[in-house]
Amino acid sequence: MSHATDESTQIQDPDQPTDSDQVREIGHDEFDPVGALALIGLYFLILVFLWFFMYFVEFLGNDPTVVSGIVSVVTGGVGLA
Amino acid sequence: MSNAYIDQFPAEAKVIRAAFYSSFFALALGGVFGIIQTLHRTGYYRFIDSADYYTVLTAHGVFLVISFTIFFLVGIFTWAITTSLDRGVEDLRFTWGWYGLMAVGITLTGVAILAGFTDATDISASVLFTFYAPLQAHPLFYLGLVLFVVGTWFAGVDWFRSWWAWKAENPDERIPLPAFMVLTTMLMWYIATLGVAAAILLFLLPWSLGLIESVNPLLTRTLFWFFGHPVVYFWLMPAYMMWYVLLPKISGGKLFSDPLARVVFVLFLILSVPTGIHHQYLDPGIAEGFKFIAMTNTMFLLLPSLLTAFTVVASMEHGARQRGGEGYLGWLKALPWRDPVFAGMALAGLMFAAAGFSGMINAGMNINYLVHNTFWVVGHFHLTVGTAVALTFMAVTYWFLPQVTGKQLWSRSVALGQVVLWFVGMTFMSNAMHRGGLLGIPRRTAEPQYDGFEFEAAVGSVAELDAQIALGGVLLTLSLVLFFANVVGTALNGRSDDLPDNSYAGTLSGPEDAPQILDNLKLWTAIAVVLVIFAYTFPLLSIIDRGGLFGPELVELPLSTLDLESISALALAVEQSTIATLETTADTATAVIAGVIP
Amino acid sequence: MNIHAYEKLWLVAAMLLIVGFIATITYGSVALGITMVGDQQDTVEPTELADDDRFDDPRVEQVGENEYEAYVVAQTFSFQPNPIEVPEDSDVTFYVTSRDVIHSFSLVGTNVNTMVIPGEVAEMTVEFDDPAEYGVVCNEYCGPGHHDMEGEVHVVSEDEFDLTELEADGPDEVETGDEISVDVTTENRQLEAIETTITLEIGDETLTEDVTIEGGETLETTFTVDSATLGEGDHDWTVTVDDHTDSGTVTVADDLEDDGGDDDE
Amino acid sequence: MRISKGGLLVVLALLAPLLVELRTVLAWVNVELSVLESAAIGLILVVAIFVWAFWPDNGNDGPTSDSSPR
Repeated sequence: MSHATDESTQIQDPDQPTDSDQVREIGHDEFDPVGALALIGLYFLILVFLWFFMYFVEFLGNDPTVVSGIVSVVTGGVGLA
Repeated sequence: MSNAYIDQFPAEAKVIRAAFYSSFFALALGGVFGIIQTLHRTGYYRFIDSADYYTVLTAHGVFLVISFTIFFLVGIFTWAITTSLDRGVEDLRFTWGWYGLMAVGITLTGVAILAGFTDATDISASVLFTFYAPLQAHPLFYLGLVLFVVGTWFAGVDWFRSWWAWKAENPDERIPLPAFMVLTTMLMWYIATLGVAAAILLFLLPWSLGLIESVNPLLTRTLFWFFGHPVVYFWLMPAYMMWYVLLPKISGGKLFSDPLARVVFVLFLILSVPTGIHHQYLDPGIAEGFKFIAMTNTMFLLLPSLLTAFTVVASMEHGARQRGGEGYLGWLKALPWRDPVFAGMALAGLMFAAAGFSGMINAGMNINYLVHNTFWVVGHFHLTVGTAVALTFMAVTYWFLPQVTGKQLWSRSVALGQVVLWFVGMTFMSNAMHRGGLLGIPRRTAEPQYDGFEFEAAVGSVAELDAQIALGGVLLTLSLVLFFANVVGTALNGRSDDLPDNSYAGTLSGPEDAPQILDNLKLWTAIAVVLVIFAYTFPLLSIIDRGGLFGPELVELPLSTLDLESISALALAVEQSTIATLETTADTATAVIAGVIP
Repeated sequence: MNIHAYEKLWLVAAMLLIVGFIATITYGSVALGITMVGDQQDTVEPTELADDDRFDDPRVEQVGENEYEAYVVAQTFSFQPNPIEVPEDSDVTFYVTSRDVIHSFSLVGTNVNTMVIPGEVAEMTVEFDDPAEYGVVCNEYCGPGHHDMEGEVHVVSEDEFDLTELEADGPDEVETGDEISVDVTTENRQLEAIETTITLEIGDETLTEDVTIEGGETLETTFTVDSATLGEGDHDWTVTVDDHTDSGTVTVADDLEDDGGDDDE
Repeated sequence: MRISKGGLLVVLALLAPLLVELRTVLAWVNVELSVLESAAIGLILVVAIFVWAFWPDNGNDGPTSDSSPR
């Protein structure tokens, strides 16, 4: 248990009215947030999948799209000439 | 005798209570207009004219995203400063002064908007939350907004004064985390509001008064978004603060990392403002290069939110494991789901994860063609400000109300039902909005049904989407009713001596792990200003160069007709709004008195 | 600073995500040529669009083989022209501006979407393939009639598409025996010459003329009919060129005196 | 009971987004569900969760790894 990392605010109180269900004290060095890593990894995969889906399926599949006008200007000029 | 906030800071508790009640009043109004427009737009129940829909929409937007959010913010920021610095405000009259200024300001704006429903006056301001010129509102609308924003500036001054005084007495201490969050957020706000202040004071207000002929619509629009994007972080930062300093405690644990929390707020300070042009990806008159720069900044602004996601989840996990949770995901069951404060914040955070995704799409430059100004965007911000922020605020209200009133919460079960109902209602509503947006259904329209064509749904039908939205709206309204029942029920309770102490979460990795430089607010402000100058100087100069400072001659569309000859009408309006303000103040005072007397 | 290993991992993943997003967008811009509405066009005076040679007459013009330009004006609460008609397999550049407040011009169910800001001209080049009909909405609130603001873009097949403008003008009344002259003005706004037939139907008479109109040219034709063969009374006439028609009515009378005609008997 | 009442309420709430999105996801693999069918599936799931929640805890694990009820 490393209490050195406890916060330094003045009103830190050891009373824990909402922590009455606490069954153990876990200090900084003993805590590996594997659960957070698992959840956030899941979120990461969802984000990557949905990004590709949105960009390549929903967006590019939503033809027509605004494209570069340069080509048209060139050929347009030729056509007029 | 308990050690609740009201016992520590009785005078400040009154201010916070007044701010909360103002916030809830705006929430009630905004909610009423919300259900009216939901039922109108989906065609389930229409009793207003479609032309009045936009007045309803303006009121819904302004009351919820300006008054509800910001009044709540000043409440919890005052709590955060006084609690974390452990000192009362420097001058209580000054504190009541900025609160009064905000109240008067929003009342003037509110009167200008609501007057649009009646023909008795020619005052109206159905210009929506964005008030793009050449749509023109009554001067009262702009004036009120200015006063309100100036009120928030003074609120910031108040908090900075507390910090300066505290620093003089504690020269070697790290800034406590909640105070650090307040100060960085306010610095961001000062920079951001320069845009809207310039737009209103230099252009829109003189124009609405007839002092200048015309404005440059692209310029005022760009100045609006200079403010319009960072304002979303102004709503969001108090929610983030709650996730960092309250949620870990409620979960039964400690904040995973104080240093990273500071990094997150510093990143918001420096990156929030130079991103506003991403709301203008489809604006003619702004070069693609400027849009690309805005996109890059916006994408990097995802970083603090992604970091927050990890830190907050890890803090909750710490709580769950201290409560006996086990396994990779099994710990989720050990969290205090019965506690409405926890459940509300956790569900709000979950919705924010989804909102993060639609926000990433919104941040993308060319993919914006797909979603710009569609119903998708409405779905997005009902998840962000409408859930991540609003639901967090409602959830923490269940913790704050006892603290600032000294009374027990009326019903924890009703509170739990309320937050869950909000989550379910918003699921239906925002999901259908996102889907509708992908079909090309526009936002901000009273009747999304056209003569010449129909929207084609990929799955199900547009009618089903409408049904989902209406169902969601009804559930949200029910949820609001439960919320107000709890607020009123609590106010009617007697004074209790058995209240939880006023405290916030401890940290696993504390400020001593954070490099000293993180507390150098001057440095971060300077960097923020430089980034803003980089991101905005050239676009603004280019816009002025193209269209002129005061723009071309315009056909203005006054949504109010200001007859300069009949100044008496204006005087009357001011008088009416003053009376309304006095009434509001009186109401608040009554509420305050009712709260004080046991 | 003390950052947990997992948090460092997430930091790297988050940065990858961000860089990946920017890379995707850049790929769309560079490799796929998706261009943003930008500042390519000079500003215009919204109140003087009537004197602007691009927006005085909102229209579609051909500028090259399969290249078209559409000049569109948005105003409360309509789009001009409406419908906008373009051929299949064409590149169309839209130039959109506003006469009054901020609008948008958005083709429903596509990625064609732009803000329309008074004083600014939005330029968008779009490739249309197959014939289709698209709805156009204004998706920015523009006033109390915003929800009524809609238009249409029709992408029509090559056979059906032309940019021919027809206008015919004839006398209201003639005296029996005089000739009836109908002046027909046919404009070919396409670049290629068109070969077509101009037809005038009046009473039982049908007159035709085969013409060739060069690209961008205007042809004036006059049909003359002897009123005596039609007889007294009202006669409807119709001029037809391809799918375009114009019509009128001429009255043939023996004596025009009662109308104050200048015939002196 | 294997889960607290509050936890049960939250689990049921989380069902809503899953159900709403289920239709869309299934549509990608060409399974078209009507609103009624979705509602029926939802009802079945709700009943299943209730049965699971109120089944006497006999030591066997539920759908997710279980911890001792509090």
